[in-house]
Amino acid sequence: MIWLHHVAKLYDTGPVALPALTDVSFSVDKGEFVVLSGPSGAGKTTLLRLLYRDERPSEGEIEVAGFDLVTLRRSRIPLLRRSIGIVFQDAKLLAGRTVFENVAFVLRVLGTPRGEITPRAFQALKAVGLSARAQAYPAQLSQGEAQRASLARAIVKAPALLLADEPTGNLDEDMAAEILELIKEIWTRGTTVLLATHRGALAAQLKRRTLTLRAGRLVKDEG
Amino acid sequence: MIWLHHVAKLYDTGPVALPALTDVSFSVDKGEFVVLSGPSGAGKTTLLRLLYRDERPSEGEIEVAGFDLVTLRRSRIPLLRRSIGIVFQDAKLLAGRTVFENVAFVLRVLGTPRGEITPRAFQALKAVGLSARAQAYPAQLSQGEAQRASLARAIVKAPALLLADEPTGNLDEDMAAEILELIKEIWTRGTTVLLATHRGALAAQLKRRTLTLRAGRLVKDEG
Amino acid sequence: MFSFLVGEAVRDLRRAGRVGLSAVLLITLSLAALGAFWLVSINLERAVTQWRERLRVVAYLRDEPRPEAVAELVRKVQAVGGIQRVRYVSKGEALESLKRALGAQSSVVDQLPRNPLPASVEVTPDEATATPEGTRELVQRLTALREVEEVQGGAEWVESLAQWRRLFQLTGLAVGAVLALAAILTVTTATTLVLHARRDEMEIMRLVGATERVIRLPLLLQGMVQGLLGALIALGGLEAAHALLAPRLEPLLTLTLGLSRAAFLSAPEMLLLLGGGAGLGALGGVLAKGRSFA
Amino acid sequence: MFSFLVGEAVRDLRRAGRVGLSAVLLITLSLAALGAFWLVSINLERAVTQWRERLRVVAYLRDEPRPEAVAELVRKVQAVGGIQRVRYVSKGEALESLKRALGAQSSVVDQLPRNPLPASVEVTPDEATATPEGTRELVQRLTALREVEEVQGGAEWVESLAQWRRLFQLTGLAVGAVLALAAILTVTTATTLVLHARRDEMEIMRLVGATERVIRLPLLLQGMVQGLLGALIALGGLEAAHALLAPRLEPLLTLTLGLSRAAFLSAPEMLLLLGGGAGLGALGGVLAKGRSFA
Ligand SMILES: Nc1ncnc2c1ncn2[C@@H]1O[C@H](COP(=O)(O)OP(=O)(O)OP(=O)(O)O)[C@@H](O)[C@H]1O
Ligand SMILES: Nc1ncnc2c1ncn2[C@@H]1O[C@H](COP(=O)(O)OP(=O)(O)OP(=O)(O)O)[C@@H](O)[C@H]1O
Ligand SMILES: [Mg+2]
Ligand SMILES: [Mg+2]
Repeated sequence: MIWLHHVAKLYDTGPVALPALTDVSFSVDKGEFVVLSGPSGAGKTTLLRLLYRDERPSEGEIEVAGFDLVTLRRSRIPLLRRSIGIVFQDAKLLAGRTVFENVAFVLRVLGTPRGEITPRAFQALKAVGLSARAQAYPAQLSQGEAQRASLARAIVKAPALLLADEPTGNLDEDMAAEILELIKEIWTRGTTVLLATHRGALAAQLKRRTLTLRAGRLVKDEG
Repeated sequence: MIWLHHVAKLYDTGPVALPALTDVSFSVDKGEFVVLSGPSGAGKTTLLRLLYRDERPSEGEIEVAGFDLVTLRRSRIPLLRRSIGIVFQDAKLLAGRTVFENVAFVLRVLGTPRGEITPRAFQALKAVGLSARAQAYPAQLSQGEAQRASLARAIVKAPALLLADEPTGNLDEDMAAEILELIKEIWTRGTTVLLATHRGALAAQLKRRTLTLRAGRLVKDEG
Repeated sequence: MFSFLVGEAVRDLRRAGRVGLSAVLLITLSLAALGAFWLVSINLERAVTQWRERLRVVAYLRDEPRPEAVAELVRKVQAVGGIQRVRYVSKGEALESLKRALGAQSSVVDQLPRNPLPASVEVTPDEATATPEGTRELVQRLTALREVEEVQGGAEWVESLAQWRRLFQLTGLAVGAVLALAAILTVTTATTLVLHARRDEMEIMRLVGATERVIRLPLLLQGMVQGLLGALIALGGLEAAHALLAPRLEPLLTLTLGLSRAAFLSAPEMLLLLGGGAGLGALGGVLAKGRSFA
Repeated sequence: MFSFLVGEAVRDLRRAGRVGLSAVLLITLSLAALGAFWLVSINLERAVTQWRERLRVVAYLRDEPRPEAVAELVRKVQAVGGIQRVRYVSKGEALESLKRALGAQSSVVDQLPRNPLPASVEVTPDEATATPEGTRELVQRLTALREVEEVQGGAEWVESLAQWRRLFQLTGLAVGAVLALAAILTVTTATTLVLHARRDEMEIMRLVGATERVIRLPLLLQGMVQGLLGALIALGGLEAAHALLAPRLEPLLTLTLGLSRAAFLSAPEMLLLLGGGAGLGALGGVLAKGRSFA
């Protein structure tokens, strides 16, 4: 499902080009549940952005869901992204639309039949415990609620691959446990999951294969 | 320093007006270190927003740093905010300015003498471990780095009151511990601190007076 | 999918809000000005054509020909070339028209012992010859005729006419270019506004797998709607202005330009204006770049 | 603090980027059009003044007065009121000017047995009387004089002149209003753009304790700079156009309007245009509301 070969990423920021990732290679099989761990600034979000082709690697090769991301044409990027569900660390909700419309939007973009959209969107909101706030606008949500809305949007299309960037960062312990349960459930239904977190304890508690980044290098791959 | 008397906050969201806070009363003395704890959506951010007059209470009275927030005139709001340092849960950095400029901006707005601005801003960035990223723009920061920049901006003016909304939410354990140390240090130098967090463990670990919110009500005040 | 795109376009229009309204108004102003210029241009063209029709060169004759020789003379004059029409004016007719021209002082004519005016032929040059050079050559050719004593008129009048037309064409081109520029700038600005209000959204849309078509088409549509709306209002305003002003202006027009009525745009011309508005709006919608903001 | 505000204004200008440029260009166009209209207006006013100067009413006399009685007659005519100047035209002078007017056909005059033209006085109405009604009354008063046989001229010509001026004033008001509207819309739109690009920042600035003055003043400044820049370019363009076109136009102006040269704006008028541009820009900067976006 995911395959990286000697990937490096340098951000071009004027005089000093910072290496955000250096020589990263690993692969994730279809149906795996992998945790991406590492301290703040280690490069977790950068790695995920490479996977959904928001950034291109400075070096190396990447393949995701059958797409070769180095040679992928711009016009075909939407195709790649449609097979991936993404929970953004900062939620990234459409500000002018309600929570419900945010979730339904993904289905409309995919050309889902009209009749299916509303029930499926509500089902996803119910799964993350947000059906009561469906008509709220993003600015009216607490940070935890925004994160759950982002998760609902990611899972509503039942993607082949789920990339979750710190999906419990803004949630209290109880809510975090619930959300992790939910992600596990989605995984058991066949979705490949890559979950990034800076909380070592959380990574340990999940008892799954864990990739550990430190200053842009993959220092551990175990479990 | 802070005094609330039967405060309630209802957000006006169309047909259903949600009570985000109900009958909250407490006071914080000058020089105290108080933790505000509660699950996601409990009303922590809402309570802080009332304290820096970003929102007005639907009911009740509030006094902060000698200002009566119910009768405070619009033109005097900047005066209130200048005596408060705020770490926003979502960082809220000025997107068009570097990290350094973001921190220096506060000093310029306050009319700090030119010569003092640069050294003081760099000192604050050093305290949060961000001096190496001083010239980066907010979009070039990891979430943890953004949160630290927000903290640097809050403390650079040595405020009388520090409101910190989940200041370690996007940080790994080591970094979080460091930041909490830093906040404690600021507190020992005389700043009153109100720190909001949804992590019960963190609240317990701080061993300070803890106010606990649940569904908008103050259910505990102990320690 | 179509209803989705239209829905997004409507959302964009709403999003533009007060500024969208400004945009439509600015487009209206631009197109109204363009239309007004066009209208004036059409009427001036008509006047120019009429003037050219009225352009005369008068050849005074040495002697008044005998009535039966007039037809022969006219044929001879016609033969010099570049002539549309020839009219013979006898001595008597010449005196009559002088009398008419003198008006209050016409008593002068009655006191003349004999008719001092020569007979003449009034020559109307054809379209190709109605230029300063053409007329000058025509005058030379007419002067060369044995029957002709002196040739008058034409050249300077045509010179001045040609100068007016040149000036008019220049002004027209300048005004047209400036207004077209203004209109395009306006639509682009308005669409950039919408785009900017939408920039974060577009980024997020791309991230969740929306194609460029889904993202861009609504922009084009809202630009087109703005342009069309502007064109419609402009056309309405022009019609109203024409209906209101034309009756008041016509006496003046007759006096100065010799036009009996002020024409309005024809149906195809109106359609062209509407189509131009929509096209301009769509162009603005496509050209706008949200990226111009730091 | 001042350098800080100016720095923020410059940042705002940069932020507006390509759209700010469009805004300046649109302001330029608006002000150039306004300026051009003003220029035409100034010259038309001059022409109108000249025409009014030239407006004449001619009173034909029953008999030619003896030379020593002319002064007395002129005084008498002057006494009817509403008169600026009176000029006596003898029978001989009248024949001379007829001869000049006839041009090629002047030989007619030489063959007259005696001078059939009457002596007359040419009366120039004063400013207040140079209206259709005023002239009509003047004609009546002149006709009442014993020495006067018939009074001609004035009324219709003034009527038509007044009509032209009315039309001109109407057009001027309409064009001026429309362009002012366009200019204000443009600046407001441009500033709204800047404001929108800045909206999040303004929110954050308020949150960290910046006063409204620090937040708003740079906006006003950048609007003013845009307006001033637009006005400067417009003025430059107008000067260039005037320098280029005036020499070519002057023969035509002389022919049609009787003006020997096309005047440009005076220094105070230019300053007014610049000040107007700056003021307009500042107004746009103050009026703009970022809130109009949903
Ligand atoms: N667009 C960018 N331009 C320049 N540098 C960047 C950019 N994005 C990230 N960086 C830098 O790359 C490094 C890795 O950032 P990244 O966001 O991947 O960290 P992270 O592991 O997700 O951290 P966190 O847990 O705090 O979110 C950081 O030092 C960051 O400042
Ligand atoms: N502007 C708003 N309009 C309407 N409702 C709002 C608004 N802001 C917050 N709310 C609602 O009020 C409740 C409390 O929100 P608040 O942001 O204070 O929670 P919180 O304790 O900070 O949660 P978190 O830990 O997730 O940040 C939530 O249900 C939220 O949806
Ligand atoms: Mg990250
Ligand atoms: Mg919160």
